[in-house]
Amino acid sequence: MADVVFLALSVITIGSAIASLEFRSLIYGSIALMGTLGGIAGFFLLLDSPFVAMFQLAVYVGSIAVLILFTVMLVKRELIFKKIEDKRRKFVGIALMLIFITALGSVIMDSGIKSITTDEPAVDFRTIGADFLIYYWPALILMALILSGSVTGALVLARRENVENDQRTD
Amino acid sequence: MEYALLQAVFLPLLLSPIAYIIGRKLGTTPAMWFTFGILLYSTILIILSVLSGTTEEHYPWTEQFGEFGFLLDGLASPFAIIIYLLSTILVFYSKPYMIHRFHEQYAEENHEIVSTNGHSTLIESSSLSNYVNAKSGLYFALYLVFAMGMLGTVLSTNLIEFYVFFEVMLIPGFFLVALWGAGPRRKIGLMFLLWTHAGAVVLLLGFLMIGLSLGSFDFADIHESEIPQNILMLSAIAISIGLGVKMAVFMYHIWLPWVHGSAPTPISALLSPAMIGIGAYGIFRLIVEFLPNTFADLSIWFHIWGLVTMIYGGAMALMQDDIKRLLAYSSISQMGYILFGIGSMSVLGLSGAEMMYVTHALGKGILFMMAGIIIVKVGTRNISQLGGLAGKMPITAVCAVIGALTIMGVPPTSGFMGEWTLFYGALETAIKDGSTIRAVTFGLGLVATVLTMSYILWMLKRVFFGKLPEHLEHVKEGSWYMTAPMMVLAGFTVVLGIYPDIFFKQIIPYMNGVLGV
Amino acid sequence: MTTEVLGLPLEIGASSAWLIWILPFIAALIMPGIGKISKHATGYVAVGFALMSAISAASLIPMALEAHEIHDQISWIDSIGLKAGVLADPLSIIMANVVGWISFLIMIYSTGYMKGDKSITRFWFWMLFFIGSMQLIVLSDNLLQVFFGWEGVGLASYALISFWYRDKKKDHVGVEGRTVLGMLDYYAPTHAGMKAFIMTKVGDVMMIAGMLLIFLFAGTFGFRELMHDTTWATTMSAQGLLVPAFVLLFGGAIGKSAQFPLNEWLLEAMTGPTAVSALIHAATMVKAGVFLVMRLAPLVFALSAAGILADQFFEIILIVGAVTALLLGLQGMVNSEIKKVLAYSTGSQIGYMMMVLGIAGLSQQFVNGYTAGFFHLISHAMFKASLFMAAGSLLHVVGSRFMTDMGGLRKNMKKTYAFMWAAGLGLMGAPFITTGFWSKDSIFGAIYTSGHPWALPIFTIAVLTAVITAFYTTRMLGLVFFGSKSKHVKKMEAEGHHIHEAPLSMWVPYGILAVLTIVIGLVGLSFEGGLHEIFTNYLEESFGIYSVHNEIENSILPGFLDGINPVALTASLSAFGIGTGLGYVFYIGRWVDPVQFVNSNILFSTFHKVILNRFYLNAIIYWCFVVSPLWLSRGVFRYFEQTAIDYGMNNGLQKAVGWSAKVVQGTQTGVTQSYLFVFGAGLLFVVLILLI
Amino acid sequence: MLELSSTPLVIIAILGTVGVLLPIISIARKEKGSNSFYAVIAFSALIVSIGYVAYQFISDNILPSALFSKDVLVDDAFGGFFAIAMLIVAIFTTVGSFNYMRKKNYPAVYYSLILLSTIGMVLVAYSTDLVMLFVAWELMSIPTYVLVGFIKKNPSSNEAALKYFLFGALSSAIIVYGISLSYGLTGSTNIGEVIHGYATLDASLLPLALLSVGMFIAGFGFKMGLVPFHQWLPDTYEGSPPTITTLLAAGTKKAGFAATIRVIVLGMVVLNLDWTLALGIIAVMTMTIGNIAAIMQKNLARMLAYSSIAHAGYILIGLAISPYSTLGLQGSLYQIMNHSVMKGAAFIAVTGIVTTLAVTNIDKLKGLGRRMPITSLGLVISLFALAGVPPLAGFWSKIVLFGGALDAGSTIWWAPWLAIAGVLNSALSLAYYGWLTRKMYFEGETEKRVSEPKSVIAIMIFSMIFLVGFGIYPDPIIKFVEFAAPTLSLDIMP
Amino acid sequence: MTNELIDFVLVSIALLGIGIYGLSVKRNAIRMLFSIEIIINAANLNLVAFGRFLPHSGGQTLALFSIAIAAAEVAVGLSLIIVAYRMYQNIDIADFRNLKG
Repeated sequence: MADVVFLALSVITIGSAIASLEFRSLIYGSIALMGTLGGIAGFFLLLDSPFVAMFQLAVYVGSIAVLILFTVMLVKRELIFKKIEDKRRKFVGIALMLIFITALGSVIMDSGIKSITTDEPAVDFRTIGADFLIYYWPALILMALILSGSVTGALVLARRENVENDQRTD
Repeated sequence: MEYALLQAVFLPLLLSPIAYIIGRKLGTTPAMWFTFGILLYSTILIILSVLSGTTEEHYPWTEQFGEFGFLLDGLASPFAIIIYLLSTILVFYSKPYMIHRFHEQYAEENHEIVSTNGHSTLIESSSLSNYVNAKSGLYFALYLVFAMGMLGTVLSTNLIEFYVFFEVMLIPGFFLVALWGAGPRRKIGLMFLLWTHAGAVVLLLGFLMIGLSLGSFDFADIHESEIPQNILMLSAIAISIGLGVKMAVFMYHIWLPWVHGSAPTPISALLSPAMIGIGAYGIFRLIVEFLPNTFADLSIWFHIWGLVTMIYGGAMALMQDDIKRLLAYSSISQMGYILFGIGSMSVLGLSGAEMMYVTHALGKGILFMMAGIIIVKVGTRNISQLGGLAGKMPITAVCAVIGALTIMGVPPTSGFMGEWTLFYGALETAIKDGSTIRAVTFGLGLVATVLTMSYILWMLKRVFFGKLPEHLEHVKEGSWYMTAPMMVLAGFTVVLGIYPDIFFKQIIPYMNGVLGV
Repeated sequence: MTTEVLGLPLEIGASSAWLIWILPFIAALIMPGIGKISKHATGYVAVGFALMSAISAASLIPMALEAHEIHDQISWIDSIGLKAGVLADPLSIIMANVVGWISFLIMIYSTGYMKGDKSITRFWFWMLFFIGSMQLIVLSDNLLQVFFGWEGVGLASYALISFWYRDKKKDHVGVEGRTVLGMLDYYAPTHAGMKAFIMTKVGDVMMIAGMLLIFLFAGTFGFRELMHDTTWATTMSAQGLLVPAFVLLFGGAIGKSAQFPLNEWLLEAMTGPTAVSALIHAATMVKAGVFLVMRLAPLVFALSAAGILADQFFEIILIVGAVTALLLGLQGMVNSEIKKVLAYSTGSQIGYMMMVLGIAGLSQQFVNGYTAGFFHLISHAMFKASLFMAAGSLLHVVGSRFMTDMGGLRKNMKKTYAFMWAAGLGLMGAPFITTGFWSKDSIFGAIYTSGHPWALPIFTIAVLTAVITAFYTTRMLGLVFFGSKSKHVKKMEAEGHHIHEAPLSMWVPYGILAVLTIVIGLVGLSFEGGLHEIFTNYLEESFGIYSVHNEIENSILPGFLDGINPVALTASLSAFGIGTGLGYVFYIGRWVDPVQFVNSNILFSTFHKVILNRFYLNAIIYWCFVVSPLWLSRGVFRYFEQTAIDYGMNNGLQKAVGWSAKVVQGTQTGVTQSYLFVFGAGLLFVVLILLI
Repeated sequence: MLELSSTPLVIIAILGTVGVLLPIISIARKEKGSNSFYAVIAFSALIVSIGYVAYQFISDNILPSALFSKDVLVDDAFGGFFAIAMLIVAIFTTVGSFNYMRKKNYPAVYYSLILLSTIGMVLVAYSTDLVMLFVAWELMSIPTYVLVGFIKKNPSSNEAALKYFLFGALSSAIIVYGISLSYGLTGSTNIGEVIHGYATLDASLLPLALLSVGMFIAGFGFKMGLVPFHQWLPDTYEGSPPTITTLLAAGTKKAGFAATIRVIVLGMVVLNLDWTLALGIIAVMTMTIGNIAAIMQKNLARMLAYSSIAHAGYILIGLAISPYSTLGLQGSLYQIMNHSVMKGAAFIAVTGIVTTLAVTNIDKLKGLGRRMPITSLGLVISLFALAGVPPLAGFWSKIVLFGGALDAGSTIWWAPWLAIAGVLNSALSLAYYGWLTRKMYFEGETEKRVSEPKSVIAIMIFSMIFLVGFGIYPDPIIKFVEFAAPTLSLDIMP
Repeated sequence: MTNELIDFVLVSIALLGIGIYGLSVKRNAIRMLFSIEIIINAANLNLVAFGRFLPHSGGQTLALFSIAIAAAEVAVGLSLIIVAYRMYQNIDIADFRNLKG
């Protein structure tokens, strides 16, 4: 039963991942990416991790993908629709991808995790909160620093300098 | 005397900035006297220490790599004395030669200005003298560091310390060649740096193998029996190759003709006799003394390698037209003699090899100074453009002949004393071992002396004898600054040739001890 | 009789023995200083010191007559246990006198000959240095010290051969433009000096090898110590090294005495001033080899007597001497340069000495050959020095080294003419009145009576050489003094140069020697007897070699000719007669034109060509030991050193590194995609090497 | 439990506060161009931090190294060692920016980002938990993406930043992947527990464990510039502002090593030891390719970038042999410390050159020895130290490294080859250092002196004293390294 | 749980492969950003899957951190792209190749 869900999710996720890269239009690509991210969120739900799934939806689908979408819209039209590709590079890339997947896949298939299943109940998401506060609290502080740093950094970078200068001279 | 060796090694290093400042502010002559004073003081310290017997000093250094020590024993003292003696004497020689070189370079650089700006600039005498002062300050500072590096290597009592000094002498050498060499000096300086550094790192590998397997890098802790057999041979080979590059023995000699040909002559006169022989010192100390059993296995190869180097260097010297390159190849050949003597593995052979270092230092020092005088006074270094100079520069010619005799090993110069003991050692081992190879190498070695004689005499003939080319009509004798050092060395080689016990009484007891006779 | 000199206990006699060789060195050392003060004074100082040295030598003569010996040692290289010392035994005392007095005379001659030369100080320096070194060879008590003198004379010889280092045309030897087998037969002084030095060095190298071998077993270089305890010889002989060691030592003598096959340097040595040729290349230095053999031969003979056979040593000496005597004598017959003729003759005569020393060791009667050799050495030193100096006067006067440029000079230079005849007769061995006759005769006698199986062939060679000697001496005298004046002389006279006698300081020395040749020749037999007695005693006392008195009883000749072998006498007389007669026919009487005579027959002309080209020996030596090695080194230099090593290891390495740098840089395309691709592939690679 | 006075937390507190406050202050002050004001603040924050670390060391509050912790952080000597190295680099960068950032926009943000990144670097070394390590890693990385692209007008700065960013993002994803695998296999993110888990790992899961090691090597290797994960590095180092290059080359790269030592070496020893050979191969490739590529470079920064790739190779030798010889890790740490100073000084010299002459092309640096004597002297000394020429500090770390490799030769056959490769490479490296020296000192004799930035001079003098002083008397630093280097053995257990 | 761990891991590997493919082939900066997001998500999926099967809370925690950090990264990355776009009017990364060699 769940297998059907799983398969569907897999198809959606992987398919839209490929689509996001291969659609000619960047906008459709971004929407396909949302599909992938959503698919992952679905997997999270499937894995009894609703908290992460919600977070995924909120942060990824809600903000990151939207951010990307806006950026896409900022750039020129032809850049959005033009797709220049090097054929040779593409084939080599595909070959690399296939080798990669086959190699790692066979490693994993050969290893002992093939038979791992679990019947235990899922982790209560409240333990996550406890973890955060008791064990990971320095990481949280750092997380805050990361966010503040990236926000200021991104702001500084994205700011239009000449415009600002114009304002200053006014 | 306490701290005598420490002073002798580090005073030149510590005072080298002062030499620079003196040169810059007061000019060449005060800098020269200052340098001379330091080196003279250090030389006297060394000689006093030698006279008072084996001297040893130890200072704490690192825990992991052992202590920082100095040891002046029967092996080190001839090397130490010769190194500082040459350095001291060559200070005088440096002055006129380097001033000549600075003037040349100043002219070159000003020529560059002319060519780039398109209009001529007058050479102002004040700017020229400033230029010369600044340069000579730098020169003497580097010179002091160079001398100190050589001495430190010879006195060190720790593998790492040895290596450090081994490299320390390289750096000022590089600068001296690259700054004031002749020809493509920058390229040659780099070549010098790279080749000798490459050799040095191989040496370092050998050191590390020994030191790590023993757990100590101090000379005092090196006992052959405690080193695993497989490491022993490998490290001995690595050390031999590393030192072989320094000695410029056959196949590792590529850098030497270039560097000695190009370096400013006082530096050539230090490089060639004093510095490359330190490779021989290393073999004595590290292989002969510390790894005697390995040495016994390797000695025949040293012997053959030395022989090949002797003959090869001599044959190549025959083909040279550049007088300094000729002398450089001759140095290669002479290093072959030393290696040959080391390979003989007998007391007198080893003593003779060390004596060869002393005598080569004196003889080659004189010959390089001769070349320098010719460069300064004649302005060319091509033998084909020289000739008949004996009448124009008699003192130079006489000293050059004495130097040549020293190299050829003709009595009453010290060369003979080195050579016969060396060949005696070769013969002794050949007969005692009943070894045909050694007998043959002994014979060929003697043939090589004839070769040595041929190229040296031919060089003398082409430089000092024969018809005087017209453009040399107005050549003058070199100044006293240049000839006096030559005469000192010439006197030394004759005294040593007649009474070699001065060094033999240091060397032979040591070698007896090493070979356990 | 000991006294303190510089704190060293010294016998009185010993001090003069030391002084003999030290004085010339002192003079040499002060010579540059004196030269700075006054060039003129140098000559007097040099001659004075030479005289003092000679007098010191003379003061030892009584000791020699008493067969006394002085052996005095001081410490030298303590760490090896070597001592320096003098050994004044009869052999060395007589030799020192010969050297001392002849060199004194030649020094006097030089004051005239070298007058006005700019580098006179240098000349005196090297002459004195030479005398000192020579006396050092003579008086040293050990081989190492001998080697010092040995190389010292070599050095002086080198310096004096190339004395006129400016290589002016007139100082060359040989005929300009003439080639033998493609090698130029025309030598500049500097070239000749080098040739001499290097060629003798070959001998020296052998000598040092021999010395070292002996030192290895005996632990000493001293002559007396070697004799004192002969266990070393037993060991060496057992290992088969005794004869090689001595032969190697003899190698030194071959080089220094210009014996076959190292004879070729002596001819070119004539580029030096004639005084030098007289002193070094006729009277003294080339005799050093003979002297060395004379030092060693008794030792070897004594060893042989003690059962340690070393006959091969003497056989080699014998053969080398015989070959040299004949070979160089033949060449002397055809050369046109007067000094070269004399040089050939010198080599040939030294061959005689070697020959007889060799035969001495092979015969029972060692002392006969020994005395004969030494006697010939003395007499040769006198007449050859005289001849050389006279030749120097001729050169001085005529200004050419070719005899064909002289001719008919007997009227212009009467004294020289007379003295040259006297000395020349000595060389030819004119019967009964010259030393040369007696010494050569004793050589013949010694060879003939040796009883060795090779005695007869060697005797034949000796006689043949005597014929040749007489012939070329007559030829020389005839060409120089007889016949009509040459074009060159005529031209000189036409230009107003008066051909006149040499100055006093020059003719007196060679006059003295020429007269001595005759005077001693007149009492030759008793002189020889005296020498014989001295050496008999000497050999008995020092080496325990007792002579066998059996020869005189067998003599069929009356009293005053005691000790003369009739066969030898006959041979000697006829050799003189034939040689001189032939010479007279061709060159004095000029009844037959020698050129026509040679060209008349293909055999003669071929033979003439061969000996004129020095049996091609010189050319072959040059091809083998100069041209080929140079060619080889050039090849190695060009195709190995410059190409493989220099270019290969410097530029080649540089290029290789540069090329690989280009390759590596080529991968750095700047395209992020490929970087990322490499990253991915790298990840895969790392994982795979981890897993495998 | 982690005490509040433990070093990492104090550093977070000091630098974090200052780092966050700086932009706020700048908004509050509403003025531009007062670069030195922010620089001084940042500088003093860094000095206080380094002082605190030193104080902790002196007062023996720091645990000996190689301890695992139940917490995410541990206040051990290993971390302290790296903290000192990183803080020195940060100080270099800050001081070097005094002149460089003059008349450039947003100095407050610039220094704030430097401080944040510094926290990240330091915390990477202190982490004992993979999550913590990852977060610190990101804190170190993200500000540097911005800093590399900080010169917005400069196309190369932007290009460098983009390349760096793409690589950085990819590698952090790879790291997360690696963490996920090791977490999945052991059920914990705490390094100690991971090791414990690995030690008792079922044999069938071993490939996955090695897969995670591979992912870590790739992820951290990106930062360290290991071949084949190095390609971004020369481009970024060349394009970014030279001060930031200092931070990257001398700082973040070392943080990569800290992470590697913590995670791969410390953590994975219990696994099959095959990974050491992989590291060895990578080490040889890295130093060879780095050196060879450096030889023909025309641009100083780029040459130094390649040289720093090569140095990553040398350091990796120590990691590769760490299980076999105690000298291995000591050598690596020693080299890390020296390299921080040497490379830091070299890039600050580049900063000085760029600030005054605005060129980095080597051909245009002829006669630099005359134009900027102190800068070039400092540069040359650090170059020779990089080449491992005695008696400079770089020599000692190299001999410890190569000695360690030889020492390990008794247990593992390929270790001596690492030493040989290293030795040959350092000889090769002297070729381009020497060539640069030649350009600076032996050509262009006619150049005139220009005034050098004071801040650069200060750093040059400091580094010269450091390199020569510890070259002549290396004992203190060797002792420090011995103290800080964790001892590895096959039976270490949390 | 009906699904096996291996299924999730395989999906994750596939996504990782696709991401690497995208990074090494696509020239558009934004698409490269997509690829990175895909890889991060693959890693997150892996984490959560492992966390579920252990079962343990750490996987989810790290996934949360990872998501947050990805957001920060994307912000920085996008701003860099915008800067590039302003400068070149182009976001084709393959054209940004001034730094090379």
